[in-house]
Amino acid sequence: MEMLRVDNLAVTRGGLPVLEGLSFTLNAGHALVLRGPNGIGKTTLLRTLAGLQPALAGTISMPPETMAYAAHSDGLKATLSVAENLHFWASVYGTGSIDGALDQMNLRQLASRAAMSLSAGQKRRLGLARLLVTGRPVWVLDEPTVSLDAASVALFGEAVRAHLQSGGAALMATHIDLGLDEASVLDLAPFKARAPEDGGITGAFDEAFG
Amino acid sequence: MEMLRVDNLAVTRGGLPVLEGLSFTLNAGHALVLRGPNGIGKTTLLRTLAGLQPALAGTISMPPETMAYAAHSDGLKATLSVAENLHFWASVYGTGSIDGALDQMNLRQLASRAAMSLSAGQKRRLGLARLLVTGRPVWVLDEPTVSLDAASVALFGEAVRAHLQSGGAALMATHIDLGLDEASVLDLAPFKARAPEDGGITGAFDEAFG
Amino acid sequence: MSIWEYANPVKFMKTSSMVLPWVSILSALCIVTGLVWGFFFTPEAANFGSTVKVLFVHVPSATMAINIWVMMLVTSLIWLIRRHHVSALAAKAAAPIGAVMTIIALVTGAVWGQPMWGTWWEWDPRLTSFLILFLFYLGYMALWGAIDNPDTAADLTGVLCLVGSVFALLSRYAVKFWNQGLHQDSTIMKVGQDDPLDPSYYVPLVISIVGFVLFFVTLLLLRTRTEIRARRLKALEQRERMA
Amino acid sequence: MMPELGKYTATVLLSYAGTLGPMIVLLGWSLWRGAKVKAALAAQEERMKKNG
Amino acid sequence: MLALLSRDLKLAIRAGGGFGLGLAFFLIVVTLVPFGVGPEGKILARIAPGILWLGALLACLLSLDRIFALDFEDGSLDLLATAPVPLEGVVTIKAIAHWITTGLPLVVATPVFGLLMHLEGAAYYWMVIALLLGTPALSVLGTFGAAITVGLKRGGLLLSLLVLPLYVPTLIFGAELVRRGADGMETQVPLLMLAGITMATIAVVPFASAAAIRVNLR
Amino acid sequence: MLALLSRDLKLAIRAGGGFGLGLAFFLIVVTLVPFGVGPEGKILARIAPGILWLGALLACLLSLDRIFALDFEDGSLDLLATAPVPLEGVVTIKAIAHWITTGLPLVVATPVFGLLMHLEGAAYYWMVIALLLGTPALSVLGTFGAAITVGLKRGGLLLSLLVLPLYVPTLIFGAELVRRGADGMETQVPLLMLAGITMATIAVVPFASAAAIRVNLR
Ligand code: HEM
Ligand SMILES: Nc1ncnc2c1ncn2[C@@H]1O[C@H](COP(=O)(O)OP(=O)(O)OP(=O)(O)O)[C@@H](O)[C@H]1O
Ligand SMILES: Nc1ncnc2c1ncn2[C@@H]1O[C@H](COP(=O)(O)OP(=O)(O)OP(=O)(O)O)[C@@H](O)[C@H]1O
Ligand SMILES: [Mg+2]
Ligand SMILES: [Mg+2]
Repeated sequence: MEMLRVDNLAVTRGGLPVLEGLSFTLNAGHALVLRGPNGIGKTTLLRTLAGLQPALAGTISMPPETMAYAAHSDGLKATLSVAENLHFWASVYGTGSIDGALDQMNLRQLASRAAMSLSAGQKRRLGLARLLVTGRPVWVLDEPTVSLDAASVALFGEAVRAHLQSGGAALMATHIDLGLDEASVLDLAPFKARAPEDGGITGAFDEAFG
Repeated sequence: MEMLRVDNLAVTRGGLPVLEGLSFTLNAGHALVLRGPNGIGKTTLLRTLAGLQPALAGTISMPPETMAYAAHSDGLKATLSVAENLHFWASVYGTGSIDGALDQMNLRQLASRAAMSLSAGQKRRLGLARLLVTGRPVWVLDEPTVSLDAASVALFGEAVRAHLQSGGAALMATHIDLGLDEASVLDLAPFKARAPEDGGITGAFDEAFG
Repeated sequence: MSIWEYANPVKFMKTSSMVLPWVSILSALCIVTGLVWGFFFTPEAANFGSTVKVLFVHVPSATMAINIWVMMLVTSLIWLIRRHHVSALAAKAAAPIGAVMTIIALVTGAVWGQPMWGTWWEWDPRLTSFLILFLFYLGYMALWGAIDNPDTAADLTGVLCLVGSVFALLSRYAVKFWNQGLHQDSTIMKVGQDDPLDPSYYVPLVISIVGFVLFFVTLLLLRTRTEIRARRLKALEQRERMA
Repeated sequence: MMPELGKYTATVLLSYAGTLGPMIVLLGWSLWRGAKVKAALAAQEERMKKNG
Repeated sequence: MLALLSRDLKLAIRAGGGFGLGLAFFLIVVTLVPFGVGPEGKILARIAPGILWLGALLACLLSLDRIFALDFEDGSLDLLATAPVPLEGVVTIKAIAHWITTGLPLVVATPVFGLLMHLEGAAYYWMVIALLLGTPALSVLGTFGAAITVGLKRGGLLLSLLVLPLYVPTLIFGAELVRRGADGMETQVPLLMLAGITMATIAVVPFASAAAIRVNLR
Repeated sequence: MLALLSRDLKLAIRAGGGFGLGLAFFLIVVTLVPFGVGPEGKILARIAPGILWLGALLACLLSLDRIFALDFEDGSLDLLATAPVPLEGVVTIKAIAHWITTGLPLVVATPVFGLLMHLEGAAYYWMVIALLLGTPALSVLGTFGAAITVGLKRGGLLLSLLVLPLYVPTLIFGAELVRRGADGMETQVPLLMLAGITMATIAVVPFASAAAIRVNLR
């Protein structure tokens, strides 16, 4: 069953179009990996899907309250402990316990550590654990595996697979291969926005210049 | 010729030992890649080598003013342009022009962009370009390829190779493979600090307890 | 055709370029007439002596200072509601003019106050609330300067202008209350209002007020055109970089 | 033909100077910036036409 | 919502005496004033209400810039904006947390500071009431300023430039209330105005703040 | 070194009117005071020097916390510490940059603000001298405070807490200098003290600041 449908979407960054004519659908139990060189617009696209910025054109249809977004930065509070950080998000999303998350991301023995005292990879793992406590079916992830070691990447792959099996879906931008066979890959290069002269979509101000 | 020698080094983080009994040497024209799971102590080790924190035990011998350090965060000024950011570091290190760096990291067409308006990977590339303008022979890099796309990683590999050929040396912590055949790998796992009772080195505080 | 067509930059550029020369000439005429008349050909007033001549620069500037903020409020609203870029840019262009008018009113007032009240500055309600208006101008311009994404800046300054206006009004009443509360002897500024001015002052005053208004319009058109061009330039540069 | 301003000469002159001065500065600044931006835009459009 | 409140309070405390700091700053300002204006009791008593109010304003101001800045920098603001809580709610909570950590302590501690400033009799009582009624508005308006300047580096000064003018009415009526109360004049008008302004602010401003944040996150 | 200075100034300006802001804030404080203490010229004139000094202190204070915080957050402090420039030098440069962006404008603009506060005759001249001699000390001490609190989240208030007490001597002698100057009493003692304090501070404090930063970076 369909979780997210995007129709001929155009996204802007800093006032001018970055990607255009983008259409895809994401079904339950499936994962879609966004590929593309640095600066093509992955983050921008994901932020738009997350509703953080308005789309320039096209439609995004997704049932309300289904999406959990994880950005480049994990939104951890340095002075709170790992457990406290997770508890906070758990109660924001109104889901109960954090034990499952702690175990899946193997953060048990770090649970009482202040987030500030975690290493880069440990932080990242905590950031991913956050996803698990949201209990949302659609995951939108921006480079989730940054600075994870091989073991942790595998761990993450497991988590995603489990999520998909339980009827969830995932949309993620990465540069590395996660070894997810359920995942289909979408290369963004072809959707790079063209200049208006070559029939590309026009950004806010060009429009005004009509 | 020898650029950096480390003898039976022990490093601490947050007051307790993280790595111990670490010894290695780094020769001109060679690269040493530090491997190890998240949290083993790569960042801590590199910070110690960079002189940002004192070593708990052991010696670090390296000619003065030979080392350039690049951390998890690139130290870019959001409101300064790419060129301005580089110029600043160039003049701090008293090296002249930034053109070489711009070209090697292929930042030419971004030169006049404010760093704030770069994508994650573009930022990272700028951070690496900084190394080139330091003109230092020994590079100490902490996860240099984070959030770089394949092309940029290759680009970086090139830069390192060129640096080595020109008689430099590089010490870096990464989780991914750079395809550098000059590089020898050092796995840190064996050097994980043991608890004092099993003969591990004692942290500042235990010591005080004699 | 609806008035909103002028909100299209191209249309605006066309129209403004046609209007601009005439407005500028007119404003020059009015200002010169008004001020020359006021300066050279007005009799001394009983209670003001020759300082009455200050009236012709002080009142217009003060009036403009207040009304320009009102105009900014309107244009900001238009932007926030109908998202016409020109409107936002007009507000941006107007702010410095308003600030300068405020400064002029402050300076002339202070200079005038020296002989009249024996002090450069008095914490009189009107003066004080005027000073506060100046603060709002400063904040507004500072905010425009601090944000580099134009649309973001337009939105935020718009919101600030809204909230600011409300509090500017509030402050005006607060200040009145505050200073009556300290029964401080009322200033001569009442003169202006209660007894209708003698025509020999009235006519040149009106002329120079009109002159100031036209001067504002001239600058506004000029600066808005500049802002539009600057915005266009920014967009082009960005696209070039992207390509 | 300077009018007789009596003991208030300074006051009146100052106030007029304090008015015209800022106005002229503002006008000059606006014109200058207008010219600058116009030129820059022209150059930019020129370049982009050339580059295609 | 409550989770957010408790988190913010926890953070404020962990970050080194959330409650203490505002007070301490207030104390310092109050103690500095005599150095500045000279120690005569008469003058001090005369300007006491004003100075206390100024102290409150500034103590408030100094803690403002971090209301959203931290959450913005570490990305939690993005996540909160995508979380199932209305941004207006978040903003209000933030304001409440800020008031609890800065406004409330001031109100409680005023009598003590009053002593230092030779505040006399009735003035005490009115000072407390005035601050109690006024400080919430300060926090809410502060949140608005913080929302507008979030993401701007070096927001501190700009923030105060935007916010302080908004504080003027509160300050005037607040100080006036105390002065009149002290002189035994009728206090109804300033009292009502003060309360009114606070109410209106609390009711309306959060929407503006939320809008500002949305814009800033784009 | 010069590169660092020019970079900091550039940043200050880019971040939205580096120079203007301090002034604007100063202006606001000066405007708010009468609302607090009432508009009578006599009283205002009496407390003017003190208030102006307080204003300067606070304008300084509000811009302090970002002196190192930004460089720390984006990692450039780490890099500067490993760069071939003495940390003491970096600290001094930072202080200079801060003074240029906040202290200097205040000194220049004081006469105008003096008007608002009904400052009379000789006081002007002394006010300017006092600020000119005093403000550098404020910036240097501020840098020290910033160095100690760098890395602490929500440093704003804590910072002011640490720094304000250090400002007391400057404030006392500064205000005293102006008061005496205005009353035509002999001004040598406060003048010398003020100058002395500033000199000593500039000479010694940077080393402390540098040490503090080294510790904070560990
Ligand atoms: C810094 C000092 C002063 C400031 C900021 C100031 C400000 C103002 C303002 C805001 C207005 C109202 C304009 C309007 O509502 O359209 C005004 C009008 C006026 N002012 Fe002043 N003023 C100052 C000093 C003086 C002095 C010293 C005098 C004469 C002794 C004076 C005489 C007048 C008169 C006659 C009017 C026009 C009457 C009216 O519009 O109500 N002003 N001034
Ligand atoms: N604030 C901004 N103003 C203007 N352009 C911007 C801004 N932020 C990003 N950009 C540009 O928008 C484009 C898309 O950026 P985005 O971060 O989405 O790329 P990305 O695909 O996420 O790259 P990466 O893989 O490095 O994260 C890039 O070319 C970037 O330079
Ligand atoms: N401030 C701190 N206090 C106490 N322990 C800390 C602190 N910072 C880090 N640690 C711990 O020190 C160990 C080493 O951290 P470090 O950042 O060096 O690991 P790393 O090898 O860089 O990991 P990664 O590959 O994820 O970057 C980790 O176990 C981490 O939890
Ligand atoms: Mg990205
Ligand atoms: Mg690390």
